[in-house]
Amino acid sequence: MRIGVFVCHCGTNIGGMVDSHQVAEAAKQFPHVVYATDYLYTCSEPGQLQIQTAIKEQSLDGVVVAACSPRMHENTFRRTIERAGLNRYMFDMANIREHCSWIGEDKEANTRKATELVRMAVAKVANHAHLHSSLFDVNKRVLVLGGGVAGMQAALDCADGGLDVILVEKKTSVGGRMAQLDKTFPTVDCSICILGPKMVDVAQHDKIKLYTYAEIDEIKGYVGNYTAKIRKKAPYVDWTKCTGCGLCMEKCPSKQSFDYHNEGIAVTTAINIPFPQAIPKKAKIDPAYCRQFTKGKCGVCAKVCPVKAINYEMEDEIVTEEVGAIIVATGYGLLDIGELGEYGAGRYPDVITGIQYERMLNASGPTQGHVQRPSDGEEPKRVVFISCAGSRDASLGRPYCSNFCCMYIAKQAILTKDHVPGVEVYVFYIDIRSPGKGYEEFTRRAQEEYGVQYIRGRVSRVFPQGKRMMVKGVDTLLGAQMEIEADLVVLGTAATAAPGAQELAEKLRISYDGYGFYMESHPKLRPVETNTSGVFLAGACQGPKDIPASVGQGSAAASKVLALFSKDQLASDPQIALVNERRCIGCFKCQDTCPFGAIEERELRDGQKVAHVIETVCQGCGLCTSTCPPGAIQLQQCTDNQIIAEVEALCQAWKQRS
Amino acid sequence: MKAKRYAYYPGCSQHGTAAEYEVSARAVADKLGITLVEVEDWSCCGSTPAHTVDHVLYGALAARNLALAEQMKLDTMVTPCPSCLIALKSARVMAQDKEHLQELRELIDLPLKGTIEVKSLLQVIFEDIGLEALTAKVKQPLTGLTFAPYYGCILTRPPQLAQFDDAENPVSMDKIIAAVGANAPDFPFKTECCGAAFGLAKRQIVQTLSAKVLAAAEAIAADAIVVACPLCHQNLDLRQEQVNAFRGARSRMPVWYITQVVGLALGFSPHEMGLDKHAVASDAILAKWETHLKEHAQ
Amino acid sequence: MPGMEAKELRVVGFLCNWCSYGGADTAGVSRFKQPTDLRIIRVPCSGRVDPLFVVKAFMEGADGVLVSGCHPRDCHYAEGNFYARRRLEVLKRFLPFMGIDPGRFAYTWVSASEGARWQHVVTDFTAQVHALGSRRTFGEGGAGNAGTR
Amino acid sequence: MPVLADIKEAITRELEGLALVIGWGQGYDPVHAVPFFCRSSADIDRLIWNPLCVHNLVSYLPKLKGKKVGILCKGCDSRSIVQLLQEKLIKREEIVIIGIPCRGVVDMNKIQALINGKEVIDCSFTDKTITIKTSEGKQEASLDDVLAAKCLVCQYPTPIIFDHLAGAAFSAQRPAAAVDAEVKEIEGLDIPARLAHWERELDRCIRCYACRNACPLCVCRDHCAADARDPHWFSQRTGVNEKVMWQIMHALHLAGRCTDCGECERACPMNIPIQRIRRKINKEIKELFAYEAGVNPADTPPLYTFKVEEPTIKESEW
Repeated sequence: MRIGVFVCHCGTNIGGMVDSHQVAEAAKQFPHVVYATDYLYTCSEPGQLQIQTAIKEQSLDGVVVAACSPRMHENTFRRTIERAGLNRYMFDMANIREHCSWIGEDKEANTRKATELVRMAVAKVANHAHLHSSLFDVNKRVLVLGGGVAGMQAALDCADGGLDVILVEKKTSVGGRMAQLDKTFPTVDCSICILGPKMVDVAQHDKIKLYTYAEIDEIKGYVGNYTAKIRKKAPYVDWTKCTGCGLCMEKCPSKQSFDYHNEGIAVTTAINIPFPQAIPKKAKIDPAYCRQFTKGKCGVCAKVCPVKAINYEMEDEIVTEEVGAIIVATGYGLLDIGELGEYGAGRYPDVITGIQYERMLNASGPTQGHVQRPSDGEEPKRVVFISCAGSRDASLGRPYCSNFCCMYIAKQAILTKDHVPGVEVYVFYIDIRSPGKGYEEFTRRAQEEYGVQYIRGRVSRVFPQGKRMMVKGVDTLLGAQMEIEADLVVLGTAATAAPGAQELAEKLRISYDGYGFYMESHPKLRPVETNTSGVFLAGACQGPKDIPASVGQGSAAASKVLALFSKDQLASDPQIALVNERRCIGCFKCQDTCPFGAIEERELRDGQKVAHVIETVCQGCGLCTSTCPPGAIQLQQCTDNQIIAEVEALCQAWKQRS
Repeated sequence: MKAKRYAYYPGCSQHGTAAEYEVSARAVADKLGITLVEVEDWSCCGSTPAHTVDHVLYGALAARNLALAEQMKLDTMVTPCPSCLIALKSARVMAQDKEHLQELRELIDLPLKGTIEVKSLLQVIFEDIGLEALTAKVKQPLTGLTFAPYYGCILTRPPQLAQFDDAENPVSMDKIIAAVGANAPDFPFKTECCGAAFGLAKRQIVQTLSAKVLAAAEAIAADAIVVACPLCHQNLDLRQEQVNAFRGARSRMPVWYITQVVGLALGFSPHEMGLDKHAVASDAILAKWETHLKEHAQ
Repeated sequence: MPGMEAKELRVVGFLCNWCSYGGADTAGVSRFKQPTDLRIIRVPCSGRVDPLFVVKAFMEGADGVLVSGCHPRDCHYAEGNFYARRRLEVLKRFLPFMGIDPGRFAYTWVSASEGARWQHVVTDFTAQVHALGSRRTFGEGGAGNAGTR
Repeated sequence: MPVLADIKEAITRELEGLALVIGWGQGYDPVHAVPFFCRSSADIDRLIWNPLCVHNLVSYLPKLKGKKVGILCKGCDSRSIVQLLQEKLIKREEIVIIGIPCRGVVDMNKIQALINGKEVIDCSFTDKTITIKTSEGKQEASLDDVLAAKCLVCQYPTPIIFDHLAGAAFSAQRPAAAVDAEVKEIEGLDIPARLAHWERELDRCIRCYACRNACPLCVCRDHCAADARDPHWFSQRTGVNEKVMWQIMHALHLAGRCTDCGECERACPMNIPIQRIRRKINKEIKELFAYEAGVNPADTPPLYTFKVEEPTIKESEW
């Protein structure tokens, strides 16, 4: 073979700690290498042109680039060599940046390491084979998980782009967190007034099929051809009949049910429609509170329902949908405030969370927008906000910033001033984070125009003092201990991964970080893609973010899907397992272990049965290859011989070293 | 039931200012089927003064006691004092690091593994004995009495080290108090600092902080404060007159050790529990209890 | 590093592309300094790691071999690391029987976000191999003379 | 009825429906038995059964898939059948198993030592003894002294699976702990001594692959990875590394499958104690997965399945 080696300096990123020139010189001595050079930035246009020129002039049939991680630029360089007429798979990278120059402190050792990594890559390329993709059909339907603002935006954009959309929402109504909010910052728009029309659009769009009160049971398949099993949970109300008239709610005798929409600061009926603008506006029974379920008799709703929609015997229903891509927009959760023992949250009624306060401020909320102390219903004279309640706190395992609390606290402080004449408002903060458009002006207004007192410091304890709450903290600007008596304490609780986020990630085979937020492909350059082809992210499931960012990501994910579906057929990844039929002994151990069911039996003309890989189903994990005793099934681009060649090349280097 | 054996590290207070804590701890342990085997030739745990000077020496002081306890072939060492607890636990964590372990071994010149478990006496009563077994042994429930459970600042902190109860809102003493039949209302100051060792150097700090604890206990109408720490006891009980003078109050708030509370319920007399040794007399609360018991008997 | 010889030893790592290779990248991006002995071979999944690769590396003179994949339940291919865990555990128990020191082979799980963990694993494992020194493999130095060089 | 008569009667009954019956016949002298394919009733009388019938005939079965055959098997051999069934490498309906409860077969090396190169004229057995008549006289020995090592620790004297049982079933007479004795012996050595042990023993290996060819579970046959160029696991160099690599490959390919029949070691012309390599893995598999190969046809070999939580696997604490 004629292999060319291109060693990158990456400016000083590699060049500073690895002698790239020396690596290139050493590479010239390796078997199969006919050309080797080093360059300042191999990924730059001139750097790529250099490769293309060398391929032509030196008649190269294999290329090794020693540079950054292949997870970064493998595809870039594959396209480069393809443009020069080489099969794009006749290529490999030696990672001499992330795995070498950036982590080793000894330039000489780094250079030796880089040289050995190049030698291994050359040995691997010498065993590469030309691979060719085949085309397969794409199912141009998209599944959107989560009917919050990000998911709805994604669904609407996809649907407007002509795609069939399946939108699955866990709750009975779409809307998500934004539907719980009273106003939005920094414009102090009515949240439901700007969200409501979008919810209606989603419900009425003829390209969108909406499943609410539904969850994902199972996802199978691969990009272009996913199969989702969706569990439609039993609402015990036949939604084809329910008109949302609300008569059942009026008559339901179980009036102490937990009110999820109002975050538990109010109670609701066991059969309920969560809020007046709900879409679809359908009732659901909460069996934990319904007397028919807990006591075995009642039946009031069934009697009063004018359309006879109530069905206590209803069971969950599983539906199957076939789609080509999935957008995950499952949002975020909020910290269990029981974790914040020092604030007495959960123990003292007048210590509440921001989202509870939001419901209290809302005109259609349980208090009709009147600010009241939960303990006695009195109007507070002094309200204290505590930001970073659980965020930016390594001791609670959440060192990250929850992103939007500073802004909603400013908004709620302003609204408090608006709602309660003469009220005093204090905000304890660590830093005010207001980097969005118009955000800094907004927090300034809260302080300067509305007279909200901002105290830079943390609160160590909240405890009852008579009828009021004593907030004890520190003012770090004054360097003094502070004690403020408050009537109401509002916590800016940490945003967490949504409950069940990890289980869903496992079904989707996407990664998540240590906090449970989903991992994007690349934090800068591929923010809405995942490492699983055909699965995209939008909104706060990827990390806490505010409404404009979530909407932006919803549209971004939709545009990714539209781009993916702009072709009728997709090229399959040829880096899959391939059976050498002459060597297969037909033991089918590969079939037993394949996680994807990608291996079928094929009968040869002499009647012998051998394994055969279904091209589109194989994901290229190589489990079969390490299972097959005779090595008859080989993962292309990562065959036994290629790995053995890498090990042997390394061994040669070791021998020369000693 | 076979008595469970623990290596016992009393700490210096138990032999001085907290003699009644020692007496009650040993009596209660015995009654609950716990054998406390005092570590022979134990020495200072290092406590606050050492760790402000040199961390490794601080570790070594405590580690010597760990090493001695390890030679006793018992799996757990128990101490009544939270300050000792943190010192011993810190040394144990330090010993998990190979380099530090070597340093410690050289300093104390004893074989050290750093494997022995360290627990507070409170944790042993709460977890190893358990509320159920405790309730079963109660002879005279402390009905009608209200206690303010005061844990102090280091019994549960830092949580990574303490590995016991909730750091910010501990409930173990609350539950023990309830188990012996008394009330333990929500006490917001349960983990605030009393001023601890500042009593000698900066008395005003103790006065300021302890005053708040005492006031908070009065606010919840407690008959007594319950502590599990000799230093807390010293500041709240012995210095109560000083604190009163400082805050212009005439508080006579008894301060009991948790072991005294349990001991009383298990049938020991107030004298046996050393309740007559405190600076603030317990006559009123004991009288109230007696009245209550009589009424109950009728 | 205490007990670490100045001389580099021969250490190979087989890392799954999705988690551990990414974790090693994350460690690099974060500039978490590591010993330079390790050479990484990228495989799609820890399930792709035939235990014989490990044996092969030892036969070719490796002083230490490390395999790292996604944490159980997080496998990009759903199940690969579950199989890997069984195979590698059997291998781990078997290699010492053949005369390969137990400290020379390890398998573990590192996710793509765990750069600091990767640094810790590499540093620890390399130190562990250094503590054992360079390995004499079969046929080197004659039968009666087994031991470290 | 004597066992052999019992065997012959069963074969007589079954032979018509079978392509052949695999049994043992006499070899070139009275102390050697050889595998014998019985195809017609005339062949039946040439079958033998005695402690010289050392071969595990199950090795023939995978190749005969598609034909209906009968097979004679001892207790140990039967585990190989169970394992092959488990892995669907043979079909139950294609085989008729004539099981023979067995008190042990000989170690040919011990017999050779006994006859010491002389011509054998006759060989006979009682329950406890073996008598060999050579050109220079008569040699008598206790059977236990000439039995194969595997028989001295036998845990499955009676076949686990059979259609006909020739003779009366009986349970294991040898202590179970003895199986791992030689493994424990090696485990008692320090690492350099283990290395030296294998270096010494395996250096004798001539890579003839007799161990593989005799193994009833080495079903790859001509496609064995050891002979292949793709994958090319090792070279033809005769270094001890290659020999060790081969033995480890064989052992690992058998992990969770090896039924401890001992054919590998019996077949080894260099008398290398290779069975203990497989036994070590068997021991670990048993400890990890509470699994023994070739005991239950409904099992799945432990390395071809998994549990989400593996309580017995204690991973390194990083």
